[in-house]
Amino acid sequence: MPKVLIANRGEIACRVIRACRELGLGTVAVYSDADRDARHVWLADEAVRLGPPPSKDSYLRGDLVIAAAQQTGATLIHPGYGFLSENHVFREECDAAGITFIGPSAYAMRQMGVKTTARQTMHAAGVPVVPGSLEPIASLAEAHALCEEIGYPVMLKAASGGGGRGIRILHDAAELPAGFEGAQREAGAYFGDATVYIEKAILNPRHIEIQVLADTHGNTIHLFERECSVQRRNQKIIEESPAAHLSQKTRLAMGEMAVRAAKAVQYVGAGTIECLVDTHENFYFMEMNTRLQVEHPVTELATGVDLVYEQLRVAMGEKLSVRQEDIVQRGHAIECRIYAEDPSRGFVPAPGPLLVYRPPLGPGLRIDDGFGEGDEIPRFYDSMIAKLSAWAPDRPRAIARMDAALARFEIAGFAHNIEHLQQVIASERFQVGPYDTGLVGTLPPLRTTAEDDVLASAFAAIWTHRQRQAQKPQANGDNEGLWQRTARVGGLRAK
Amino acid sequence: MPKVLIANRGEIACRVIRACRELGLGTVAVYSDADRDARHVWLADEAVRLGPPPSKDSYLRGDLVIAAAQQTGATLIHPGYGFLSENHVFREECDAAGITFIGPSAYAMRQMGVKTTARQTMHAAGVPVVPGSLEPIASLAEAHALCEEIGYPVMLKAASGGGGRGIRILHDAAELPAGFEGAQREAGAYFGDATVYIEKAILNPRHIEIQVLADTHGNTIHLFERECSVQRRNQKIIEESPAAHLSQKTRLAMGEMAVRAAKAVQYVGAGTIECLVDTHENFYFMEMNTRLQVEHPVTELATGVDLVYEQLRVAMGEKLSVRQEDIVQRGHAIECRIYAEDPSRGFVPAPGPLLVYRPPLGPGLRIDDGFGEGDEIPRFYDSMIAKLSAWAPDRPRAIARMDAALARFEIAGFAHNIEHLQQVIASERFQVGPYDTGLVGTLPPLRTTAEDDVLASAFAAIWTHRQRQAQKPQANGDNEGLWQRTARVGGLRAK
Amino acid sequence: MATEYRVKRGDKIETVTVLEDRGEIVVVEVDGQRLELAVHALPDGRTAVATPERRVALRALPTKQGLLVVDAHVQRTFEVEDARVSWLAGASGGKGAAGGRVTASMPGRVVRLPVKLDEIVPPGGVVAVLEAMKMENDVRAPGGGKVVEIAVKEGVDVESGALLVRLEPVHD
Amino acid sequence: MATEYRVKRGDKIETVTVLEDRGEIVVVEVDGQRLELAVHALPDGRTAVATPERRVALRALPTKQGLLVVDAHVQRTFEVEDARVSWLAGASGGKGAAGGRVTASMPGRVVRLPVKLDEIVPPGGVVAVLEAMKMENDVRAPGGGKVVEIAVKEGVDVESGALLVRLEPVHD
Repeated sequence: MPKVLIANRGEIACRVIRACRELGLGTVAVYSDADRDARHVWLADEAVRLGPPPSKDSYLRGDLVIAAAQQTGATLIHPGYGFLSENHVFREECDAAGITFIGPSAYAMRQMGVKTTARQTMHAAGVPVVPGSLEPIASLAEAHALCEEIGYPVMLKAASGGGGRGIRILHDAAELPAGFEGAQREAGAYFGDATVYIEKAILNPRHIEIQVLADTHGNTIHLFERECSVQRRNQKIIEESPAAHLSQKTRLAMGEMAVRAAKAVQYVGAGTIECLVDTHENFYFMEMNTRLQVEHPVTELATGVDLVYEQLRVAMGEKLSVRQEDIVQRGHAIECRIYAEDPSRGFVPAPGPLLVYRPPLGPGLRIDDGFGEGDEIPRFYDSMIAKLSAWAPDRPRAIARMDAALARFEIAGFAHNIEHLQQVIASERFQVGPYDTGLVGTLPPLRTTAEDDVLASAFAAIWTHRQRQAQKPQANGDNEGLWQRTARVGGLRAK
Repeated sequence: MPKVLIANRGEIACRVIRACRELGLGTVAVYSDADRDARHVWLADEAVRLGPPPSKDSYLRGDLVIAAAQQTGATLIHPGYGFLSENHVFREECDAAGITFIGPSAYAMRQMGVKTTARQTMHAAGVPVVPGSLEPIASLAEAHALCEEIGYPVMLKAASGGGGRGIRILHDAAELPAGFEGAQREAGAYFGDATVYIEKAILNPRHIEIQVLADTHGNTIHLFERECSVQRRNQKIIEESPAAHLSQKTRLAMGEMAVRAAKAVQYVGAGTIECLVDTHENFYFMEMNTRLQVEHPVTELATGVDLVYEQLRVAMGEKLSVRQEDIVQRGHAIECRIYAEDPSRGFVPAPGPLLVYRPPLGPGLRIDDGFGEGDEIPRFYDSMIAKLSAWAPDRPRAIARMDAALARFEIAGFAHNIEHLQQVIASERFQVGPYDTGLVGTLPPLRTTAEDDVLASAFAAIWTHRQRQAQKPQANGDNEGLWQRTARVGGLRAK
Repeated sequence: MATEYRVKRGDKIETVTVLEDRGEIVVVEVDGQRLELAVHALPDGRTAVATPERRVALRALPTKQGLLVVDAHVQRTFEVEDARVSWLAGASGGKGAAGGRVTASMPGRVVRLPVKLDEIVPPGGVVAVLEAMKMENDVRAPGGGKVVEIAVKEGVDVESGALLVRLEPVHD
Repeated sequence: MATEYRVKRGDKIETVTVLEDRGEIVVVEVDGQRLELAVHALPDGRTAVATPERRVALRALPTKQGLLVVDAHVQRTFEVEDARVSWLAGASGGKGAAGGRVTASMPGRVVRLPVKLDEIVPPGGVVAVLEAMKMENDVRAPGGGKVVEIAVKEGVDVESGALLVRLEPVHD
């Protein structure tokens, strides 16, 4: 059986490695020095070191990835999401090296990867796009002119960006100089292309995307929608499928539009058409992600289709295992992304040691993760720790299941967003719907429950008291183990 | 909202408590002294002690359970499986106390609970039954006469038994006296009724059962079949839905038969019609389990129906949330039961401490458990630790997923059956199918992989070596923590 | 033998007196409120703490920042001091006022320092931009003030808590 | 400084010599086969052990029965002895031959003892019935023999390993 190199890390690398194993394919992991002992390294059959921790020295080094594939005899590369997944140059290098890149052609990646080109292509194919520039914006003066024309607020976006990164909202002309420079710098740093473009900011739209699958035999299908409007920092944190309130008419129209968009670039593999939807259910093409999405589990749970399995089939030249008429949504799926970040301080990343990690188990729950208790969440990469998905026969029960599962999630060692996710899930706007991308901003500041505060304080004193008592009978210097364990508690140092 | 007392322990108590929570119902756990710190006790809103560890002093004490419900204001009791779940006297006591027992009427329980009565009732309703006695067998002489008539091998079964317990196969007349006495003693000890009956033993049949659901508004539906032929000690260890090889014609005929059987006793709630199926797909009613089954997850995964949710709805007087035409099997589900037992010594129970417990997570996997790392598996109850279920779009992929998940299951502290489950899953007979209840018996003796033996031996020496080195620089008596940790290793005692 | 502890959590300081420790029953007084608690170790390393009305399962984890007490995913960090010890050491309490110190809220790389020495920064003004986990994060001076020290350079990696910029209040 | 260990697992005894421990590289000899192993601690408490061909993540758990080495769910129990120590103590080795001793294979209650003193039990014959986890379990004497001691009574609870019945070989 062929061997697949997984050019990624964390949960998505683990997800893909498991899918390969289930198909009987060999697996090769790659890792940076920060990930030497990571889960994906242990899960794969083989593992190859790439380089130092920073992405640009390891996971973004396409040359090293290809060398690792050649060294281990891997004939396919799965890029996951992020890193090299939407890099058409890497795709071409794979082609040149005779390695099958699991994804669309370099042509499709280029057409969709450069957002300005994508907007032009979609516009030409009759797919509605958001008002704004169809061309890249080269200078501040040009940006200024266009913004004045379409009117503030506007969005500055990295032409080669994606995943919510490299996006800035500007509310007036005063913000433009710094914003334009910052957007260019970030775009250059993260996507290797400093080109930015401008779109009219549709404030608080719904963000709904359509999953597509296409094989090399001319079959292109869609797997309905995912509602991704719960965002912070322009990044999704909760997704669901089906969307909470969306007419069947719009759902089908969006599906057809997505198939048309994919066919316009001869798309092959799994991809996503991201759309903005306004209150009248008008939808606009925003961008296409030419890769697997973080939130693919909700589509898998709702449709019963294994997207990674289909990706692997297609890459090996087979037909999709399902036809459009087989795709039926059943029940309701919600995904929550668990991040190492501090919601009380603007969601700043909070890397640290995973001192406690016991995810909730049970009926209708799915965990996608790439860390275990004891692991350190490295600060070099994305701060997502795990994805918790809940499926149930209907939306209210999926919400109740997610709510109960979040409450049971045992995790500690750094700031995380679980209480924030609970707050969103419990909010009336989320529960009743429809909601839009403004949802998170409308919530009151997060307050950690004061319930049990007294029990916790009492326990802190009791625990310390008992540590002290346990030490007392010992002579000085004895009982080193206990001392080492307790001496790190601030209060025990008689400073 | 009403409050539900869960009269059970372990994974099923946790399963039911979670379902209640998702519905917004209050929950009351009960526990024996052996389960004081058990998961189900912590998961529930409230918990009431029943008594000492032995079941007969705690979980089988219907009077204490009812008192606990009254004390906490619980108006419903969910019995789970085993313990009081099929005890019609307990059901009547609940009725008398004004408490809603979540299950069928005492009448239905009596009709089905006494297996001889069930056989008579089903026979009268036109449901095919296995040849044998329609009446209880009172004396050895009577047993002897019947066995001679129907011919050996025969099965001795407890009239009030179930779940594979209290069953003996006798191959010839010489085994009858001891077997009859033993069956009566076990039946008396475990089911409070020493009555036994005799059936012609159909050797190596397939064991296929049909799930039914009925409400108090006259709706009775079936949820298709579960194949439960992988058994050891007459107890199921692997179940799947749909059955591996079963014609759609037989599947539908069995479903109709099951609905007819349930209606014959005015059945209400969730129940299961267990059948023996021969190589020609002739099926015979064996017994009805008037409760939730251990293996209900495979039906939930295949049909998308939440059986515990439906039980709770029905108990509160509502209609089933689904109709017969809504029930569609999608994909394939397999469940493996993880037991604390030693397959190399006839599957003897092996209670002990759960030193390591990290179940596998990921797409398509469901864990139902009631223990956590550090817990002690008590020796007083059933030795099942957890249920691992795998769902995938088709059977080969469900098998591959289960196989990979079992391989990743981290567990230690006592003998368990994971390698045995892997052996069954990997066997050609299981993979190709159809298979029957003889499957486990045809497997060669289990041999723990010798792969990595050398690495393990080397590591044992290295670990010990390093413990010794770490101790050396210390004066005698110092470093108590380390010493305590290592002194328990046999080799370090200079005996 | 009652022992009094000062239990600090953020700005809040409580006095907890352990009046009696009888193993599974512990009597404490928290800011004057007497509590009789059932306390026992759970097999997974957590400790059950219960009053007649309420029970929780808490995990104590000593960390560099203090004693981390975890209830599922709710984390509270305490500094616990024997009241007598800290009195002996002088009743000053608290660490050097954090007022004018702007520190890194996370480990990361300093990508920009948009302030100069002696510059007056308005309250909430950005004094540094840190990059961590692929995001640029603005570091702000909540109270504002005059920049009297810039402790880092652009391009360097800093740990959480590292001093970035020190400010002095501006009186007008 | 090479140190030689006798590593017992069940009936099998191997000699493992730790030739060199250089931290992440350990050189050992297992029954004459020289191995250079990469060894390092994983963050979850397991230890990575690797040869150029193969790597495993093992967990060491000291128990009453010996050192439990766990690889996912594969468990191996070792008794590790410093070869010099056991030589000093006399080279007899092995425990009192288990031949005629029938012991409880699990904790449970003795529900039946179907043998009498001096009775001859055939190989594989049932000498006791134990109840545990709701099941009756036959305890058999693999080699058979004459019953010379019945060490328990019906109705008592026994721990795993407890002597139930002692047999003597029958010569004919």
